[in-house]
Amino acid sequence: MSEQALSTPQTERSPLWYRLDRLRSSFAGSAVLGLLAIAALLGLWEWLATLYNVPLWLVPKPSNFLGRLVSDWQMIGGHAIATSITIVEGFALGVLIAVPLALAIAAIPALERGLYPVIVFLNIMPKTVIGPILIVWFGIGPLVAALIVFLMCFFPILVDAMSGFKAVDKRLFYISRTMGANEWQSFWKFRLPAAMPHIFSGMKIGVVKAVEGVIVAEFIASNRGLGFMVMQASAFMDISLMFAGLVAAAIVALFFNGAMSVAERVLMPWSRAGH
Amino acid sequence: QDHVSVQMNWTADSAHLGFAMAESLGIYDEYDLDVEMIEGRGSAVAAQLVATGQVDLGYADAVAALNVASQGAPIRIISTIWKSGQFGIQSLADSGIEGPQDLIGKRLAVSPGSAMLPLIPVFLRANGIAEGDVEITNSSENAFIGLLTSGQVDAVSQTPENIVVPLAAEGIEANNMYFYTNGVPLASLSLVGREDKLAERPEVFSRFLEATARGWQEAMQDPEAAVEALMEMFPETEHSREALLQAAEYSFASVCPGGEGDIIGYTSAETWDEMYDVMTTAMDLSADRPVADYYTLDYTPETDVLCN
Amino acid sequence: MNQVSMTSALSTGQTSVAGASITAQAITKTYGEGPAAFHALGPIDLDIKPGEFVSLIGPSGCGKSTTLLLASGLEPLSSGTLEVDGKPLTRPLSEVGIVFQDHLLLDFRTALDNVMLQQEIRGLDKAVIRERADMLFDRLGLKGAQKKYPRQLSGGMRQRVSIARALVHDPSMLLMDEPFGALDAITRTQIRHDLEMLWLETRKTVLFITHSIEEAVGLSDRVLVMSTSPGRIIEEIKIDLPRPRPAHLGEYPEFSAYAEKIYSIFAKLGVYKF
Amino acid sequence: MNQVSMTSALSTGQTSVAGASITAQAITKTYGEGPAAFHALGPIDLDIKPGEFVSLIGPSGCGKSTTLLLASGLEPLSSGTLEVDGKPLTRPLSEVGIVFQDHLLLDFRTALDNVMLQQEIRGLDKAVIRERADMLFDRLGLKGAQKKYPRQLSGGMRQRVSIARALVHDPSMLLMDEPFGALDAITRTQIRHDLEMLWLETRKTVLFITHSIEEAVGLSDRVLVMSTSPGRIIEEIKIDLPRPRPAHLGEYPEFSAYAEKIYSIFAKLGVYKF
Amino acid sequence: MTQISMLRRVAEPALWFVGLLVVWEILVRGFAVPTFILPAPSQFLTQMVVDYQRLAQHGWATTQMILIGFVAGAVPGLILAYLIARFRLAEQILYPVVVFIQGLPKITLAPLLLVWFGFSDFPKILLTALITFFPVLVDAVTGFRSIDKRQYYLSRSMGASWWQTFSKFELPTAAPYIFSGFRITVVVAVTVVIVVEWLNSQTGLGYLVLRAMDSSNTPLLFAILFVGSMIGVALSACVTLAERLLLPWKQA
Ligand SMILES: Nc1ncnc2c1ncn2[C@@H]1O[C@H](COP(=O)(O)OP(=O)(O)OP(=O)(O)O)[C@@H](O)[C@H]1O
Ligand SMILES: Nc1ncnc2c1ncn2[C@@H]1O[C@H](COP(=O)(O)OP(=O)(O)OP(=O)(O)O)[C@@H](O)[C@H]1O
Ligand SMILES: NC(=[NH2+])NCCC[C@H](N)C(=O)O
Ligand SMILES: [Mg+2]
Ligand SMILES: [Mg+2]
Repeated sequence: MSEQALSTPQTERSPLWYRLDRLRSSFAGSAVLGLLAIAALLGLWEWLATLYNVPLWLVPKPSNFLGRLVSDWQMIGGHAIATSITIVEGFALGVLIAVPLALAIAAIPALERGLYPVIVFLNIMPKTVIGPILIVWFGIGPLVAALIVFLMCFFPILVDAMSGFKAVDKRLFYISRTMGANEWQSFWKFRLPAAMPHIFSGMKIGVVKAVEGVIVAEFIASNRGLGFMVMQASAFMDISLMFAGLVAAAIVALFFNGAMSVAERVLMPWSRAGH
Repeated sequence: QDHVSVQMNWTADSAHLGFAMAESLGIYDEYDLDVEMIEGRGSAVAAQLVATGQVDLGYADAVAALNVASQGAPIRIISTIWKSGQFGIQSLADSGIEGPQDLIGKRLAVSPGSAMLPLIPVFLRANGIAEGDVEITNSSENAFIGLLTSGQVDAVSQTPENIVVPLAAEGIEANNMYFYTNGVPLASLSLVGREDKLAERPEVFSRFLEATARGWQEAMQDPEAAVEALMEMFPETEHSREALLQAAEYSFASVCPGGEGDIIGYTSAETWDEMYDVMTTAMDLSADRPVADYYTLDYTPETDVLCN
Repeated sequence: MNQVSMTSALSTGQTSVAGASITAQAITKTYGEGPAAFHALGPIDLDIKPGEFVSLIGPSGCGKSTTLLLASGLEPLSSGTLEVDGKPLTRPLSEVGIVFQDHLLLDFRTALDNVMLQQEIRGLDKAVIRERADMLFDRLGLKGAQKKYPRQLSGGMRQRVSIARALVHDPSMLLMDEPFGALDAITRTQIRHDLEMLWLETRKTVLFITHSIEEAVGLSDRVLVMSTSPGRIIEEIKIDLPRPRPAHLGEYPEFSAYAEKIYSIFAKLGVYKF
Repeated sequence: MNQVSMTSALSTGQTSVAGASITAQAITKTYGEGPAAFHALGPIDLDIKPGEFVSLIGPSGCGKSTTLLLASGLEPLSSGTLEVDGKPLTRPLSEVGIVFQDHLLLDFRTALDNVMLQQEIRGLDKAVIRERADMLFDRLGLKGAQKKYPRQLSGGMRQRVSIARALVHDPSMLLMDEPFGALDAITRTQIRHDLEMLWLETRKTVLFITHSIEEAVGLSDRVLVMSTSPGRIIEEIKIDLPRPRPAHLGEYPEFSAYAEKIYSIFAKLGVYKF
Repeated sequence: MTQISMLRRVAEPALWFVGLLVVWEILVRGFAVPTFILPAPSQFLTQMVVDYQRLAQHGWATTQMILIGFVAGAVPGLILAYLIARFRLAEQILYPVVVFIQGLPKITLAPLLLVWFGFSDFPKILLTALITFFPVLVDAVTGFRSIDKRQYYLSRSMGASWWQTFSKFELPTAAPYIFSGFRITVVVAVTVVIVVEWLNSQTGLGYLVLRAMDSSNTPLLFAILFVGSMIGVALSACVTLAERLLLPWKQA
């Protein structure tokens, strides 16, 4: 029967396994391509630096600082972990505060007219200036670093979550209300998933801002972390360690971004289905 | 007139009184020089800008300049204006910190990435203090005054101009303890030039050094006039007259650490050898090149300009 | 296909809670405000008795969907008064099953999850509702569509999922906006019959919006005919036909008489051109 | 309402360019891949002659919309061959007017701008198309809806806007996916008639998808009946009735015979349960 | 009607600001916070009046830099976003590179850029653009991806060219997302420009910040930041206004 012949071959594997498998293969695929692209970028840099014989004190070559990344991996890794922990703390705080606040602002127009400009206003204060004040208030310690990270990543998440909540098709509320959903349910089952694509893009921006923020935070107040290490290196004019630190920070950013993509695929399966 | 551009280490402050005085008294004119002072962002940047050839001279901390030079930048120090180090440790007067030993068991704030960072271990070792005996915390220097006054730290490491002077303005008395006088005998703000540019117009730079030294000499004689000159040359400066005047004392002390008769801007070869020794043994500076590669006395003025 | 009839799938033993009543006086709806305001409906009166099956029929754009939104409390009235079970409606009805004209499925839930939402939100017994959902899926020809996302479904399938969602929790009142619009003729007749059987058994109040004269006459106790926009009710027709009504209504002269009557009202509205 | 008939609004003087032909052999469509693959259609053959009016009728979900997407070149075939005017279809047809099942209006354009998109993209004369658009709006009962955004329109109005969009540029071929689904009975009959008149005048090739047996028989030269999913063509019925065909087809026995035939095919598919 | 809402639009945030400043003033006075830690609003507002000329002049320099940096960041952001959203290969190759570059703490490069290019505008614009383009990029990617794939049926059946598909289908669909990226970027840009000027400039508010910090003049410091924040609020309002004008269907 031609119908039989045409129907797809039956596989033993369950759809769940298949989903995981596809996720893995495509994710690994992108990772490899991405790393190749970055390698190409660094290669170009190395080649140009060698070609024009650029001295170390002006621009280090990738071979200089990548070498440090390898030889000092234990020390750099330790700092990277400290940095990552601060990122997680500050970022989690950012999400936990920005998303509900965005919901409130999106739901209450008066808040958008009044509170939002104030948030914009406060957000503009450069963290390098706010930081020292925070230190004096909260003492030198990991708290201040996490707070600065929070301040950095909070705003993008807020703005995107706001537009996410506002973009939710008003008619979805028709359904939620006729089901008698309470506020919590209508948030959890309607608004949040519907706003999810926006929130995820806010979080993707936020996580990268968090990396930026953590470095600034560690410049300002900390005894460990990549930002601290970079600053130490610059004090000792160790340019190759400095760049190794920068690259390590970028790798941390890549890692968190990758984690974000995985979270997106897992939490928003519908965005991948079909078409 | 010969044009000379000078990349300053920072925005205008008491470290530039001599240059302003030379300009305002017409000394540079007298030496047929057209001097351009460019405000900057740190000694390392100034040294690097010299190395890239964007300016004729740089005004940079000797330690930073040597570090840049040791990485292969073709630059040399031609004159040490601040012959003693600018950095030290500051604490409130009532903290009881008088000498290095008093730091034991105290909290000291340091700014990560700052120029004093490499000096602190040297300072501690020279005074027989183990690194663990002082609790060092890292904090942005902009928080120092707040940290000191709120009692969160006992001491900070900065320049007295940046700590003692502003605290005095708030009516709070504070002490300063220089590294230089406590076992770290390193020169500080110096004039740096690029080898090829130096070779091109040797006599111009020579004149510049002499004029500058005379500027400092005049400044020390009339600090008020020097402050006035500075404020005229850099009208954008935020520093108050009083603050500059107070800071001038520290500045002049650095120019003439040897007191009366000291030669302005001149560090002898022997002293250079000593400094190099400290930097290569205690501070990780690579020793593969002789110290003579890093400085030159060729441009030192014929006639010494002396402190008074 | 599963041979269990929808009726049995839907009545869960508990026999016939009579439905609610809906009474509206001079309600109107104006969308927007200022110069952009658009008077979309009314004034109209409604008087739907408990357990009655009432259809609303009228030209496209006359305000049928708007009427449904007002009656369910989902859109505020612009004027007039509206009572459900004798009490003024202050918030959206929830003891109700609604089929919206554009199905309004949640993109981010599979077909089954869209239906199970009723259970999740109302906190009903999961196993019971799941069983009912499965039966409805079977009955509505949605077998195998459970795990598909709305955008992987055909137009008609989406509509059927939304019908399942409106029925799964066995509501005491049904509001349906052109629920059978995208179904093929056969399924349509089938489901019409199933709905009638269900209604006979449980006597819920039903407000049914349709374009199809056949459907209106085939299902209703009463048909309300609306004028062109802004819609008003221009005719009320009691359908005195025995129930259950046959599949091929066209073959019965009593039916044709009613249909003809509605046709002629529409024709008077000036819709016909040929 | 404007009394100009749609026919005259649509034929811009240029008399009847014969339409294109569509020939398909053993085409199939499978959505997705791997274990998630879903075989949605076929294999089916099509042989639509230039100027022919062919309807596709079948149960919901059988693959009618899919067939339209394949025939227009918008979705790639999974297997089989497809030729339009004798040439293999390598890219989407563009000399065509398509009414999609879910109207696909752009949210961010007003009704009129949605229709004028055809002019903008095809670079047609603005004044001419604008005039045709206005006439179509009148004719389709959309007067006054020009400046409304899709979400401000009723369900039926959205569908009519998408019909206007498919006709405004006077295409040589029409592909219509349940275009009259959300219209009321009267408007539906009216537009059906208008479409027939238009077709008689210009003889474009039309592939018409519908659930309505009445519409299929009332309009087509040929009706293709599809089986349940994955759809295959199980019957081809030539409709030998004079044109233009009357409004109330139900009253004509020739019509009833054809309708009955299709009903019985459907019934054989096992859709009926009562 | 509109007048009332206009009034509200101005009055409501103004009220919030006044409230904020009053609380601030009370706290500073109540806890006797020394000026060099946190000045009271009365202090820096006075400073603002005294220094209005300088603040205006440097504020204008900063505003220009923000606008240039914003454009320099947003345009490449949009282009890259389109490529990333449309072409899987571009996504796989470009996106990691973008995140990588974004993850580099570029502020650290400010002194290096100063060494390479001196005190010119180029490094400032480059840094601002590098730091600001990411939000636009990410939101635009989400926006371009949010288009219902079936809209392509429509565009292709009309024979739309690439440009027509982009300008008439994709761009309007993505526009609300892009604007949300703009809302973020314009605010981030203010901060970035101030920090960049602080590290690498002879003009602008950031440069004034440096001066204020050097002389421990906290009232001036906060006066500068207040001006910077007002610029940010104003630019943010401009984006909102532009969104209203350009995306009328969101209002309807
Ligand atoms: N993008 C898709 N991905 C997966 N499956 C799909 C997709 N589109 C359609 N299908 C499936 O293909 C089958 C045929 O769909 P199609 O839309 O062609 O049906 P149809 O005959 O038009 O139905 P209806 O009359 O309800 O519109 C359905 O079972 C549907 O679930
Ligand atoms: N949100 C809205 N804003 C403005 N006008 C609206 C809105 N919703 C509906 N309208 C207008 O109100 C009128 C009635 O719309 P409604 O949806 O109630 O019609 P309907 O009778 O359900 O039509 P259909 O049979 O086509 O679904 C229409 O003219 C429509 O354009
Ligand atoms: N406020 C300050 N950070 N001042 C630092 C002064 C710069 C220092 N004198 C140097 O040579 O690098
Ligand atoms: Mg409707
Ligand atoms: Mg279909």
